[in-house]
Amino acid sequence: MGTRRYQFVACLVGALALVGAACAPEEQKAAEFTPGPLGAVTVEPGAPIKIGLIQAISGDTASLGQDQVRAVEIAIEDKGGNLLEQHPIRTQVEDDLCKAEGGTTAGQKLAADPQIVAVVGSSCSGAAVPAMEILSGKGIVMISGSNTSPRLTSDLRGKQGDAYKLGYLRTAHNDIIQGLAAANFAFQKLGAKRAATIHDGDPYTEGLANAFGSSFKELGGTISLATAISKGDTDMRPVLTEVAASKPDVVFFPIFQPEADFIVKQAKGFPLLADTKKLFGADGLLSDTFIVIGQTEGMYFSGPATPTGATYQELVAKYEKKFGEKPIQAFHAHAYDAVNMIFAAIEKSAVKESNGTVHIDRQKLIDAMHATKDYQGLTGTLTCDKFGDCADAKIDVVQNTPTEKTIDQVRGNVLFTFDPPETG
Amino acid sequence: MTATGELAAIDFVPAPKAGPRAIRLGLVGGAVAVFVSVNGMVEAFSGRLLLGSLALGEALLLSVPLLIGYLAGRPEPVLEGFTARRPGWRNVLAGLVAGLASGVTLALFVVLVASFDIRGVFLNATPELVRDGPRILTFGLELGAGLGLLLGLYVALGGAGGVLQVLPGRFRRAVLTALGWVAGLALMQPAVAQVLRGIQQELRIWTAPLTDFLYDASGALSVPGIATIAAAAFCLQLLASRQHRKPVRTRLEQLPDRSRRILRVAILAAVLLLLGLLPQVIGPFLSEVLNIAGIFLLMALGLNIVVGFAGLLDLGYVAFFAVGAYTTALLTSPQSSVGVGWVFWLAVPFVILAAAVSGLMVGTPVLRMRGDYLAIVTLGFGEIARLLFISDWLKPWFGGAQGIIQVGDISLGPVQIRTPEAFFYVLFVFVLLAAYATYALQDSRIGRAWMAMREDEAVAEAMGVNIVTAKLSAFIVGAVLAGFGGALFATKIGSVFPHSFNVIVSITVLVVIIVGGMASVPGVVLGTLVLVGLPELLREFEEYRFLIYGALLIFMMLKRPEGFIPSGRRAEELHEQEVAQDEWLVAGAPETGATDADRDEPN
Amino acid sequence: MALFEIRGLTKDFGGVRAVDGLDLDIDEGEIVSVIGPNGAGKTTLFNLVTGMVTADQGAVNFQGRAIAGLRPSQILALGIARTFQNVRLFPEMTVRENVMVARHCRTRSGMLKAVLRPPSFRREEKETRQRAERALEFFGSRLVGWRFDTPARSLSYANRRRLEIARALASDPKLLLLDEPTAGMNPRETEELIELIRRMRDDLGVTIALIEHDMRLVKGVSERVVVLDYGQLIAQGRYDEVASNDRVIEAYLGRKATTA
Amino acid sequence: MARTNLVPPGPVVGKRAFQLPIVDGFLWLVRIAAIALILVGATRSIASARLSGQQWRDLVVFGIAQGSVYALVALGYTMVYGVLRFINFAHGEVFMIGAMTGYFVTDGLARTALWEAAPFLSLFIALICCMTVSALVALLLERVAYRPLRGAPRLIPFITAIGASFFLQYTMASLFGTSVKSYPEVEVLTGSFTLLGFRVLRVHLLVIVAALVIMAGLYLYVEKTKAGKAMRAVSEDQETAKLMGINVDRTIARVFGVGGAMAGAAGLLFGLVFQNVFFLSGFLPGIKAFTAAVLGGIGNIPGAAVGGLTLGMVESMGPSLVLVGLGIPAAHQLKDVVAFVTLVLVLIFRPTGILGERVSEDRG
Repeated sequence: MGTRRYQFVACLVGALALVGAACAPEEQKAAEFTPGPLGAVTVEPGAPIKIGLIQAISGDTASLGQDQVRAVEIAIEDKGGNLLEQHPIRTQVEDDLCKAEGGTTAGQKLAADPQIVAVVGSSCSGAAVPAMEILSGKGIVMISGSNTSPRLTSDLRGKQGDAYKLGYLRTAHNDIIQGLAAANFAFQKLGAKRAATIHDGDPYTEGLANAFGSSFKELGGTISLATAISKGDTDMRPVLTEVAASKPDVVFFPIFQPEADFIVKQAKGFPLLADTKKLFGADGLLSDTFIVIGQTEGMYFSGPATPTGATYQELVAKYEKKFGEKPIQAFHAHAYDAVNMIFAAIEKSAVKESNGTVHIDRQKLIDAMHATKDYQGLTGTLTCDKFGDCADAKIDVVQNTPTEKTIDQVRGNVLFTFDPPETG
Repeated sequence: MTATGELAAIDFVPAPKAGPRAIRLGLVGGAVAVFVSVNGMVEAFSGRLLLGSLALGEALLLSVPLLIGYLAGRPEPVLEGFTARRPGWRNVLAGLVAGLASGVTLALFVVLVASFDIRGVFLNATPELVRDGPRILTFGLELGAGLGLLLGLYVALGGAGGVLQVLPGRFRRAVLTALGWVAGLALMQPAVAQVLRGIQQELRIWTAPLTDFLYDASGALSVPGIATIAAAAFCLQLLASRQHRKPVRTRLEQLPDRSRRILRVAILAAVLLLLGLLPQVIGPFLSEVLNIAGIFLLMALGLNIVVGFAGLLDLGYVAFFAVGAYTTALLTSPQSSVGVGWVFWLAVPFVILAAAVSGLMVGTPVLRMRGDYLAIVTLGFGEIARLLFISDWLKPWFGGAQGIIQVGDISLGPVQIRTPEAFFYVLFVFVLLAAYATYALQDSRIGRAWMAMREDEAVAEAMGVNIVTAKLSAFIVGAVLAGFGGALFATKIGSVFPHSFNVIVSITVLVVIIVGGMASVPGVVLGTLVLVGLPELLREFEEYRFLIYGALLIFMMLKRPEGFIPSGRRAEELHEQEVAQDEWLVAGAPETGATDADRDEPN
Repeated sequence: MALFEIRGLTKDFGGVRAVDGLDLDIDEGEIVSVIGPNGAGKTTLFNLVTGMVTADQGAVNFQGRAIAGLRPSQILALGIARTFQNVRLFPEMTVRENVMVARHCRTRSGMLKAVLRPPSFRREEKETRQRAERALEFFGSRLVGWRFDTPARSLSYANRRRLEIARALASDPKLLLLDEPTAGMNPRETEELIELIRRMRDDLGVTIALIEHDMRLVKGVSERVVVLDYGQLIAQGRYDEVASNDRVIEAYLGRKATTA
Repeated sequence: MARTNLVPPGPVVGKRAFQLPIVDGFLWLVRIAAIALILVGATRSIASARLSGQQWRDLVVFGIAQGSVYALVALGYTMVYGVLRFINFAHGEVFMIGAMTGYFVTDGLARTALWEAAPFLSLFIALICCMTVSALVALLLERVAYRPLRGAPRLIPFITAIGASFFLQYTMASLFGTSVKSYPEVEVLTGSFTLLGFRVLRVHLLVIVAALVIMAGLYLYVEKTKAGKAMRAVSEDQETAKLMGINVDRTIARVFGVGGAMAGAAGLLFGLVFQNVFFLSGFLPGIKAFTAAVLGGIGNIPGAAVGGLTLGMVESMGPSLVLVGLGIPAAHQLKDVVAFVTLVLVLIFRPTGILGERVSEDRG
């Protein structure tokens, strides 16, 4: 019995060894490429290159994400649908709900797919924090077209943000720049010495109001009152009473609808605030439904500069043709640039085999993204700093005057453009 | 799905004659069909292929006549003492009539949308429904032909619904089961495919051919797949209801004690083994979904004690969740105002402490308030907590709108819990502990005190229950469980933002325990999986999540107020009438005989 | 000294004086019936005694201890248990659990013990269960066996009354207050209950006070009858004495005949 | 026997002994701390002269106006509660549907000549439409969701109401979109005038007067008419009312109808004051009105008025008067905290609300 069993085992080992020997050389050949510390994505010949999208596509911030999803679709079409000649580009869209828990779920879902090369997102900074952590852990590069919180990158003075993670970049401006721009406009152009700020407890509005406040103070102005409301509030008269009592020259409230509607409508009843030229909002309010309100005539808005140039006009035309409406938010061009930066970095860092198999080393991809310098995008000339801020962050301040009827016209009525000084 | 909420109305109409009843049902069905068309559901779901080339939107539209026909074909209620009329052509006719009425209503709507632009008011009455593009409501045909097809399908499906009623009970149940399985497997395609893939990767059981057989490349159930599933479900159900078989539970109870115990251990071991393998098989994303559900489950188990056992309606339960999350964030994040950056486990005792203290703080002022006052006051506490965490005032401590980030991970010795799969095990232990505690407390002095208080506070006090202690302890236990939920939530997400703690969370948890079955642990588990887990999988429904939630809540309360899986004793007799046993007891019937006859079926 | 003394007990309900300066003593081992026309303040008296309603004035002493102002749970712990006129059980709880609740004040274990389940907890739990079952067995075969585990709401009316008495008994009372224990019972069941009440006194040594409208029961069981009208005690004594008392007859038949 | 020692000997007559010294001590501490904080905050606020007398008076008017809207919505909660002892959580949505109807009607009318020519007539038409639609929705709700559950344990219809609330919200969202709908300007309602030193916006005057008229009308309706008597009878005892020949179903439906109409009117007034409505407009005001009803003593019509006004005043004055005085930044962010803390404090002092009677549930 015993010998028989040994014979069998010996045969088996022999057979396996043969098979192994037959297989081994081929594997060696394939393994010429050695992945870096973060691993690599291997794309079989003709297989798609997958890009993940983490965007808010439902709920009350849906337009923010929808806008960027559409821009990415157009960018892929512009690229001809293929990357590295024969690899179709596929996207997978996950909803971040504009919340941290949405960012986690979306991040996990994308991280679970080893074929995801890079991620465009998120829509909201709050969702970005956990998503970055998950994706960074997997070495997946993530670039956002609309995150603006300084915490995600740096304070632009060389101090790393507390949420910063390797592999995160963005084409949107840093809040600090918009705060600086708005403060500069208010202080220098409007000659305001006292400013009041109102936020609504949203991380974005709170961050921006604070950034405005500190810049305004640095310029020599006084913050007469830094106050806040809650989402869902309707009766703004009590808070406006306080604001009026602080005698501001300008009121900066970078909040959203519908609360901002209540503020502008009710401000009319206050002699000190009745002049709409004292009201100053931000990009969240640059929408058709807001500027039609009579009381917004004369109001100022700060926001990322609307791109100019023929290529941008082409994008808008394609957008309108494809989706039946004009771009619904301000960040589609940023997302378009973001995804194109990914394409460029993939093209730069990918290793191609003769049979068409492509290896994309994650570390090299991140390095390639960070190395982006003087990239000619729709939103300007993009150069990434070491913390991932890539934006050519021009901030416009526009005014809604009776001659402007549509949001595009308002966006076009630029009174002031802020081009930030070079940061270190 | 929305249909259910509206349909609930029907049963409370005093039963009219069959004809008018069918028409009435048909009109309600038509209204439902119009509603789901005009509110955009049909269009929103038309992108997802469900069965072969049938999209989810169309399936939704076509399920209406089937359901209405089924309801209309239901035999009329029979008074006691009368013999029921045998089901026959009348039932089918009722179904046909109802289907026709629904179809006509929907057809009128189609004509309306085709001829007028009502989009100025009804935002989702898009031209795609009938005029341009896919023409969903007319199945891509011209108006006339489309209407004809629509009416034909509605009448036919209405009739099919009626035919179901004519089938003998066993066959009807088998058909319904088959329908259910097909619908379920089609809807759950991403999850099912993932599980099959996971089985292949982890257990080395080759499932890929099965996946390819069942599903098309587009993710829809393939035609042979539909046929196989339907046939299998039909046959299995038919076999299961073969003879007059006793429910499994009764048969288990009849086993001798020893074998029952062995069986119980075996089942427990099998379940544990399955659960151990589960996260590996289902992969990180489904594990993540389970983790989300698990955190809600922890909260639901806690709220189950407060509402289900002690009968204290707490609408601000999210406050304790937030306290748990913030305590963890403060103690484990090096970025927080405390900044000690402890490991998770060190923070746990403080989570318990903080939650218990907040439970006391909420519980004490409401001690003397009646149920309804309690609801609004606790709701207020929930909002107070959120607003304080978000406020600029307390920003130096809690980070205000910017929250607290870099919350520490859980570590078990040298192992850091980072992946959703690993987190599942930790969460599972917590849930298991919470479930055990729930059972243990239920069957104890304090549990009985809670239930007595729920049933009648004044009498409970007269029977010696210390109401103050009982109420406060319920609040504390509930708060601690929610605090655990919050702690795990914070470490899972890695950051804490005040926006995560709004009143919707409180209401979701409440809905979970009520729909699942109050005071019943299995009910709460099922409720969480269905109401929290499922929506994560069926992201198509995201936009309509609360609409469906609302309809489901109304429907459940009207039809099954005790929940999916009610707690044991409620299940038995909630719908049953009282029995006056005394007559025959007094008459001297042998007690034991009566008991046996009552409990056991003849062998 | 009497087991139980009431002195000058008074309660107003928004101007209506439900109990008016009442004095009453009950001796250990007595069976006392409290009768009177509707609205005479009988149930209010029970509510006052058990602390469910707070008195405006007066003192209640039990075993020489003042109990007015204590909470109902404390009064039960001292040994006064009651039933309710309109049966108030815990309908969703099982028969056994209903009775076990009454042991709450005689047991100690808290939440920690309930979760950790040490031997002391199991012992106590077992004893509670046995005591509850014994209290139920007092009623013969009516509430035992499979009925232990049925919800209280599925019981018949008479059985609910019995369950309520069993629940009160399980708390080891010295004084048991029964509020219309036979309401809704048929004559045969009433007979049985009379027997039962005697046994409770004789076998368990419980002093019993009961409110009753059924004069058969009053006559059959009580050693002393107390008559209330408009919150005042108008007569007391043996059944025959009271039954022939003019003021009692007047109270029951109406005073129109005499005053108007 | 040892246990009896827990009870202190000696006669305790009259007031019930302290339930548990710690609990009561804690509650007293809360009361004292609250009063102290309010006094300190108010004194410092007024002493700082941050706001002028005129501005304080403005705040009072704002509070009354906001309170009037709360009071109108609170009436619906309180009436239903009074009759059915049930919180119609979906009432806020009935209010929102009223405001939404008001938007569609005024928006339509604003395109006709009638709007300019006869603004009050147009508003009246809008009012009738709003009241009708809201009343119909409330009736439908009662018929479909609540009537079958009458007599069920209290929690059940409450949960149904939460479900109905979501259903109505998202029905409106899915039918009419999630965007914010802007009411047209009403010329006659813009501007303000001064009355007894108080600067009153015209639209506020309209709201206050309308609320007063509607509430007075409702009070008379409930107290004087036969239908009102039937309502009161049903609220006392449904069974007896039925025996007395009152159609309970119809009476309850009428309560919902009247409550819904009030909410519809409140919706239009809300729309006129704030000129905005969207599908979530009913949620927070609904919760606030519910708070107001409880604050005033739920089930009690004057209580709803008192509660509404109190809440409006507290929200308007509270942050400026107390919180700013205590040096709390961004005080208005905490407006709802002030509102709910007030509710808790009032209920600690008076567990059944400001005008609520002490109802003992067990008059055995």
